[in-house]
Amino acid sequence: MSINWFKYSSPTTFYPLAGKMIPFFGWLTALLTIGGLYWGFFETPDTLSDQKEYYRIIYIHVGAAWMSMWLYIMMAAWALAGLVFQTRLSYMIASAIAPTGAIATFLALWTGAFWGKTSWGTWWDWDPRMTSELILLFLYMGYMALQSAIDDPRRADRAAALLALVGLVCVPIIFWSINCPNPNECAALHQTSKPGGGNMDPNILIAMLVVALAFWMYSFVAVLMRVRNIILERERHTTWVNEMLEDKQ
Amino acid sequence: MRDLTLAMRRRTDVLTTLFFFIIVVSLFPLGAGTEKMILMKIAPGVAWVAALLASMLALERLFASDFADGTLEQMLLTPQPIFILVLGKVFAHWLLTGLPLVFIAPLVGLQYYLPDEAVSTMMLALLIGTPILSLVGAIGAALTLGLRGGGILLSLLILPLYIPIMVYGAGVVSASATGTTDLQAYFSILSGFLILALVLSPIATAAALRISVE
Amino acid sequence: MRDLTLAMRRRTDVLTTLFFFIIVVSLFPLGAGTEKMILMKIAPGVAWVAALLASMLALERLFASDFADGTLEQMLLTPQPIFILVLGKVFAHWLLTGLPLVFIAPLVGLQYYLPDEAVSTMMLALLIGTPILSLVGAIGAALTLGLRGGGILLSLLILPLYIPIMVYGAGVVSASATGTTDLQAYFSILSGFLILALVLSPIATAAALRISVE
Amino acid sequence: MLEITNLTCSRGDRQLFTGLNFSLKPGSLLYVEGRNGTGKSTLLRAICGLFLADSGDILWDGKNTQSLAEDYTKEVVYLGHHNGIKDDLSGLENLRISTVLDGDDVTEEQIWNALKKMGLKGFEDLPTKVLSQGQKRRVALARLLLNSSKLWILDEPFTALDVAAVDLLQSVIADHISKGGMVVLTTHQEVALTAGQIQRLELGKKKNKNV
Amino acid sequence: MLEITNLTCSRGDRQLFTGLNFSLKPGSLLYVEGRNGTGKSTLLRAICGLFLADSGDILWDGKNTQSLAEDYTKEVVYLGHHNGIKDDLSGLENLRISTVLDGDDVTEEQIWNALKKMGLKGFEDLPTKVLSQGQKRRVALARLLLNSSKLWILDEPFTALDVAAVDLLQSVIADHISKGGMVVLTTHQEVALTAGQIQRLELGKKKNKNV
Amino acid sequence: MSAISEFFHAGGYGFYIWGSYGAAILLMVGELTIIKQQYRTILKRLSRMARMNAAEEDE
Ligand code: HEM
Ligand SMILES: Nc1ncnc2c1ncn2[C@@H]1O[C@H](COP(=O)(O)OP(=O)(O)OP(=O)(O)O)[C@@H](O)[C@H]1O
Ligand SMILES: Nc1ncnc2c1ncn2[C@@H]1O[C@H](COP(=O)(O)OP(=O)(O)OP(=O)(O)O)[C@@H](O)[C@H]1O
Ligand SMILES: [Mg+2]
Ligand SMILES: [Mg+2]
Repeated sequence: MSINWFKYSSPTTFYPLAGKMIPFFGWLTALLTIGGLYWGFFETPDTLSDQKEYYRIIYIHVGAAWMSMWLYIMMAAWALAGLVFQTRLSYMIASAIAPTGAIATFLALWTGAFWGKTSWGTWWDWDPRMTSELILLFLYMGYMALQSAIDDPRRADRAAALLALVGLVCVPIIFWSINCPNPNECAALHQTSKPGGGNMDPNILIAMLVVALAFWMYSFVAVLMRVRNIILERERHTTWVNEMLEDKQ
Repeated sequence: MRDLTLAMRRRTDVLTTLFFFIIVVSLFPLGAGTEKMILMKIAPGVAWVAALLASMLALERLFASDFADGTLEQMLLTPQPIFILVLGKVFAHWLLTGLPLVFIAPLVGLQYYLPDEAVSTMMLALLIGTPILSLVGAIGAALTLGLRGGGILLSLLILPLYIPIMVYGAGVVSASATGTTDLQAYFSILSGFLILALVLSPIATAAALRISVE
Repeated sequence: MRDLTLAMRRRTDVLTTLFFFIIVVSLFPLGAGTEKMILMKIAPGVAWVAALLASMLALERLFASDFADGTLEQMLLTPQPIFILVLGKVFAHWLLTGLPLVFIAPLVGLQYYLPDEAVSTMMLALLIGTPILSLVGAIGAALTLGLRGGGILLSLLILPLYIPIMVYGAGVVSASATGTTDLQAYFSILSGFLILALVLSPIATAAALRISVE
Repeated sequence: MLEITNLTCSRGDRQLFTGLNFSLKPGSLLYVEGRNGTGKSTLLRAICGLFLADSGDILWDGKNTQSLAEDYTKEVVYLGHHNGIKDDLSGLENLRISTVLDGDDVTEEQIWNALKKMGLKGFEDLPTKVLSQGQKRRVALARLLLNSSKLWILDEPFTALDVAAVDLLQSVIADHISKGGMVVLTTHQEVALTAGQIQRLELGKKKNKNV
Repeated sequence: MLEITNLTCSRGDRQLFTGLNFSLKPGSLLYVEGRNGTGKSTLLRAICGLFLADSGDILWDGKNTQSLAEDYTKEVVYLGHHNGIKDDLSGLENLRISTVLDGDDVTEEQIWNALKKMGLKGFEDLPTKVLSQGQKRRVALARLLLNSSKLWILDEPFTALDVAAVDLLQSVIADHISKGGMVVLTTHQEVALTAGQIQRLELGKKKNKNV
Repeated sequence: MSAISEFFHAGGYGFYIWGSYGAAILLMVGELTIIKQQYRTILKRLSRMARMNAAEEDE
């Protein structure tokens, strides 16, 4: 197990492996999306609690929101791996995750805004959850901006990785602080505003989970594809890249 | 130590920070109108935003000049543990940008019609909160060292991390202005942050410096 | 010209400025509470304070790096009139710090519940006002070149000069938000400032540079 | 022709030199000597107008350089302790900008050639901040190859250069002088200057008490 | 004793050197030669731990310098292209701070003497930004006189110095070596080094294709 | 109203629903296309570099 692991921590072996995995995750994404959306649009009631059809935004909204947070955690984890084990591949994966994470975050904000307009009649409000999502977007942007501001790839990787870790420590604090601006009333605040509550139609729940899974698979596809690009870019002077190119021709 | 020497050498710097606050704080009523009720509501926010900005403005130069003239390299090569030197720098930064704000708080209270207890709460909150700003900011300053557009990049990295401090710092002032008496919880959270920052930030900053100096 | 080269080289800089605005603008509601009525009132002030700060943050570096690496001396020794070079630098500064704010204004409007006409007024006011900030700021940047604590000293020199621009800039937005229709007067005053600054600032800045470089 | 009459410069409390007189004709080189801190750099900066002397005149073809303003700076290249190049830009871009500012009409190819001649082939389009100390200096010196100004003012141009580059620069200077140019130079290194007419000016000699 | 085994460093796309091996015994000097941009400064920075090599080990008395951390930096003085002095502080203050940071117990008088020896008498308490280029370098070099570290790493220490100061510095280096110290040095200037055992290392010789 | 247009009308909320789904599809498909595009340009550049090296060796 451990031997395999380290074998695949080298870009040389990971590159073809990623190439093989991409189609697999691609098909999974397509199947899950079609299945989930079919279920969500045709096997579910037209209303959720007191909401009309617009609740169907839920499928992408929740998926995107979950992915935005999960991807950040993954990004920080790979950054940590890079700093600890000094493996180039880890840094590459971390920096490949960031744009996808930022897109998911943006999507959560965007769909949230559309939903908010229908449900609350406003595009934007300083609701804790929305604010923390916005901050998450800033953290992604900071990571990408720092990385692109440094020319030397080695320094860029390590500096951005450190930032991701600092962010990881701070993210829970940020979220918690915004969700609970008044520490004396935290408990009260926690119970409210769980949108939908527990009385969701099971069909909706199923569709939502399936689409969220599709999002996850999509992230694999996008991240793996980007990692391959980064590997090629960074390793362009190595012999294996050149040999691979010759094979292709 | 070295930074104290430098800091003391230019005692005018502290004065400049003071004026910076006074100006920023006085700007708002000019831009936002002078209704008493509104001013009272935005006072904590304004004071904290001013604290954030003053901290950030000075952060850029925290390591930059040391980096440019080669003293940073020398510091990394002394037998002192780097995090001690970092702590020294951060302390100097706080003396210049955080502490003056604590003293200026009563003036803000006056301009924005805050009640007296709120003013003293604000001073205490600033006293606990501003060192956190300096500590957290040092990480960002070390990371963006020597980069073009570093100042604004720094703000991008640091401001999201400043938010919790501001939320609680402003929160406790609002709470005290509206007469809530139980401010204990706020202060324990702020102190918790301070301890966390005090432990983690020097390590992270030292690591970032090593990366940046290469 | 040279600065455009530099500026364009890092197109991300513009992005960073954009995000800086978004962050600053989003900070206020967190610190000052989120009541719609209050937010609406302070919106013009917040936008203008953000403009001032972005302008100031970047001013420090307007000539500093040229000074440090000796390119400023070289510029003074070219056969070009210095005020042309100064204008080039100021224009680059505005492209990076002023123009993005104009584009971001609608977002501010959204976050602070401003009516549509107020948003377009704000955009126009920023379009006229931000170049003045860059022009006036350049004088201060040239004067404080190479001084320790220059950043904060700079703010001290420049902010008082910024105040009139902010007062009129924020004033016109408030006026338009409250439905006053005669905004002409505001705009002519702002344009007057702009022309004055355009004529005088490059000359003053050039003189200040000569003094500082010695 | 450059003429200095009665030039007096002081910095801080110290008077560096008083009543300095010399003139420099086309095709000659002035070698300013002196120990550290005797005012060589100050003199050079005063000549090109970056430093305002206490008294005395600096004349170019008989006219005061201060009133000539841009007509004089057009004729001068100055290279100081700083390289005067932008860290973030490549050598190519740096030279392109400086030639444009100098008002010289230089083609892209000439710039590439100048960099090649300075031994920077392959480094032309790297940001200069990643170059070594000597390579940065070479970028700064490449300006001399592209410039049509008559008067070169070089403050320790040989620092950080390796032996090959020192030789090269010497030949460039000799070439400029043989074409009727003028050079004012300081250096602490032993350098064999064999060009045209060489004048020497030693600063800080008599006034040991001041130094 | 300093031992370098199999050191490989690369910057950007280029591999500067691979598999470098040497060792330096007490009382000897290593003179690193090479043209501009061959990696001398990079090697020196790698030795003192400011630059992370791609692979290879740097051993001090048989122990890895990275794990020694402060125990190793205590033994090292590094002087790079930058002087590492604060512009705003006087030479006196600069030295006071650096000796405190280095953990050396130095009296005020010793600092004054060191500055005097470096020819800075009368300039001790001026902010270093008003000093001339060579005087600044002298302030930086005064650190060597006050330091008890064994290994000196000097990157072109002779730049900007006048002839007298170059001689002085040479004797200081010779003195350090004769007392059992070690010196790693680069310079492009012709300098007569007569001290102890001198080793030479030339970078960028075989790998011309990379340079 | 046909079943299809009714479906897209979504009880009057079509704009919001399809605005969200549209953004999602746009962003995700766009992301993949951009990555693909980058991949192609990198490959092109690499093969050009390989050719240049080969040419140099021939000389
Ligand atoms: C800009 C950010 C966001 C906006 C505008 C937004 C808006 C909304 C709205 C309007 C609803 C429907 C509430 C209702 O039932 O009336 C909703 C539901 C939901 N949101 Fe968000 N949201 C945002 C961010 C997030 C984040 C960060 C999460 C994190 C997981 C999230 C998770 C959910 C979930 C799980 C539901 C509904 C689940 C249920 O009904 O059981 N949202 N959101
Ligand atoms: N701003 C200043 N204020 C006071 N004294 C100054 C200032 N700038 C320079 N000096 C003094 O002027 C003297 C001459 O400096 P200058 O740089 O001209 O010397 P230099 O001959 O070029 O020396 P070097 O060979 O070291 O380059 C120095 O002794 C320095 O102390
Ligand atoms: N950050 C970087 N990215 C890419 N290349 C770099 C970087 N830093 C340095 N280099 C390259 O490394 C090489 C070695 O630089 P180094 O400063 O070690 O040379 P040096 O031998 O000290 O030269 P000099 O005699 O000019 O001081 C140079 O060719 C330079 O272009
Ligand atoms: Mg000099
Ligand atoms: Mg070097």
